[in-house]
Amino acid sequence: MSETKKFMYVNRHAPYGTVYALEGLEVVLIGAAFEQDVSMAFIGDGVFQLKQGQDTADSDMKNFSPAYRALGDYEVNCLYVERESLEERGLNEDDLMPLTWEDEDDDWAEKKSIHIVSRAQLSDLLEEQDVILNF
Amino acid sequence: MSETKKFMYVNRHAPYGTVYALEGLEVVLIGAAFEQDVSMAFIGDGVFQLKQGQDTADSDMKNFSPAYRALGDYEVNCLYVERESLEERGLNEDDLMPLTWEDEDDDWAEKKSIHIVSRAQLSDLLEEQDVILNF
Amino acid sequence: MLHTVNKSPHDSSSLRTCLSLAKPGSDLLLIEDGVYGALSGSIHSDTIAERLNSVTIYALGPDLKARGISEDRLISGIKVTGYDGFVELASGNDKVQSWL
Amino acid sequence: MLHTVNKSPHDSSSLRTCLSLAKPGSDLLLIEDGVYGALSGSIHSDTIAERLNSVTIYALGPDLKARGISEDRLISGIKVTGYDGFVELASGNDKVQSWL
Amino acid sequence: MKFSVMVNEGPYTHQAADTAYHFIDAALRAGHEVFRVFFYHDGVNNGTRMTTPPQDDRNIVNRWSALAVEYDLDLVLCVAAAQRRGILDADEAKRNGKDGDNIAPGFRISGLGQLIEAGIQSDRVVVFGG
Amino acid sequence: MKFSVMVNEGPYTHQAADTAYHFIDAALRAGHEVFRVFFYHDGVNNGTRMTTPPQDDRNIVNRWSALAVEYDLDLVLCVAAAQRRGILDADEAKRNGKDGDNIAPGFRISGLGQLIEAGIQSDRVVVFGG
Repeated sequence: MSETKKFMYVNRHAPYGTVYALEGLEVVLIGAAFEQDVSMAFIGDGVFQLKQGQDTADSDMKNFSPAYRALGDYEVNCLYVERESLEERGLNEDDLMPLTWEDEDDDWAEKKSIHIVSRAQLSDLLEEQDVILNF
Repeated sequence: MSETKKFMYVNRHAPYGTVYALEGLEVVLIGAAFEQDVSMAFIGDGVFQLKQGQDTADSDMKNFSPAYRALGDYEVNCLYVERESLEERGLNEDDLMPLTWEDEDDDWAEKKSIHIVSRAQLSDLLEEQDVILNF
Repeated sequence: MLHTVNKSPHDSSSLRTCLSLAKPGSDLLLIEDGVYGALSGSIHSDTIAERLNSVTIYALGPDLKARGISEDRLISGIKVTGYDGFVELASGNDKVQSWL
Repeated sequence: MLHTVNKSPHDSSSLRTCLSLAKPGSDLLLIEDGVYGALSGSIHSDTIAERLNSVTIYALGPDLKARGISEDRLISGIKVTGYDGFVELASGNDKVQSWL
Repeated sequence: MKFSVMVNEGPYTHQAADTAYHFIDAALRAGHEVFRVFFYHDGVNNGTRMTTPPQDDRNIVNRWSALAVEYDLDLVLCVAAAQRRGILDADEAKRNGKDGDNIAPGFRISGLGQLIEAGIQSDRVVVFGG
Repeated sequence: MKFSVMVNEGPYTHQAADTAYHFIDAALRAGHEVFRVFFYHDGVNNGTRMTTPPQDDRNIVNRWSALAVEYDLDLVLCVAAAQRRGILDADEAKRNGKDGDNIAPGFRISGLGQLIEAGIQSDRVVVFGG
């Protein structure tokens, strides 16, 4: 496959209450092998997926939050989080997991994967995509 | 079974988009055989279940709205519709199917099954129930 | 870009979120329970009507009909289309964003 | 009467509908994604906090913990309970209304 | 106290199946009786033995089956909901001309009357859904 | 134009399976190509032959199977999603030690890569869900 497309995975569901976040993440991890231009957007309750400190010991569900930390190793390093969605929910950037990736082209410097963007910026990003998959 | 309980079926989902309205109605029809004190409440998007003129010919789904008209024959004749829910949705009583039942104790007089009630009245009705099932 | 919304605006945030991110010139197609957003006289009607000068809003006819909503009850300016029209909107726009 | 809400107040109308119908003296238990309604500092927090003088509001601890919400982030006055507490609330009230 | 529980969503897809399980487990451990667990809507998908979740995740179907053995629980799948979703026991398979069944151990298929009866017989009915 | 479609909800429970069907049918009748239909989340429940809907209702599973024959459609159930929900073909049944399978005619089970490939190969991807 010679073509490279811009794929965006749009996440709008909170984790655990429904399976969309978990199964959405599984698509992203598999999709990473296809060497497309990949990003993720977190809008609305989707921002809760990145909340720090998730612990499912007492509810006996599968804690899949560590998998977000692995995204950098899969070269998925553009996670756009809508600022307005965070604010409406009483959250800020410090509430989110500190996700990073190592930039091969910059002497493996460790860089942040999460980018807090405005609603207007996110609207622009959506327009730039070739394929949008919604979870 | 000697005991008679007050059962209320609370309907909060629109028809067709999801199966809750259809499968909820199936419970009511089966439940009618148990000779309990039965009523239905329509709150929020549940009021759309009673909209007149449903026609699924073009979408090839099962039109189950005629079954509401049969409720009177099953002695299910207390359908409480929240007035505020209708108003918020741009509907009024005339938009609803004209459901009726025949009162055996009143010389088989035809009476309305649908009662438009205020939020406060509905709140009282919920408190009076023994069993509430939610669809 | 074509946006689709399949949830009632009274029950879900999907339509609100869609309208907050849809750019002027976009198409929006209301399908399934999303067609309740096309009803005039609801508490959401004014907000939706205001967007009609920048976004072209369609409602899926078979879904309106299933729900007993006649065309004279729609917010003025909303267009009605069928499955064929849905396909045309999806092919005529460069991509589709489904606000599930 | 015990009310349960299992949906996020940001995505669904369930909590709003519940609070519009819950009588003074009721218990309300937030479970699953409903526990996001217990977070302080959100656009819904004030509305929820105002009801704490008439309705006793609980949030299910295991669901808060799964979602990474520590107790110091909750609206002041909301109580945290576990599955055992859920059973006690369900048996201690005369009935349960689940706002799904 | 005598509880009955209604489960309206499938396993994994919605947390409702988890919450219902933990509620019932806690009620039984507290000495309460659980008269019946009635699975409706997609809840009937809790009762298929064909499920194979990932090895690092809980097995929701097996968890129900084990609880049924431990407490002699009555786990009922609604027949109408099960037919729409392809959940069958041997009798249903024969009746509908299907070449196999998929019901999990500890579950049985029966009619909606079982839900109404549960409402009549129980002190409390608690609904878990999506 | 080349479309691919993603179906994320089960039949009957959500209308998404109906809308996806009518969209695909309309696209094919208009002369478009449908490269692949990928069933994810509860969408995999569209692909079980054990379903028996009421006689006065549409048969959603059979409708997919018939469309697959008519247009040589590629109907793919995601293997990971199918395992969580108890949908199996003969190979999967053997691999997971199950005593039967339930996949409907015209469907096949494969990996998530099939979805990504559909995104790469198609002019448009349209997602239908709940």
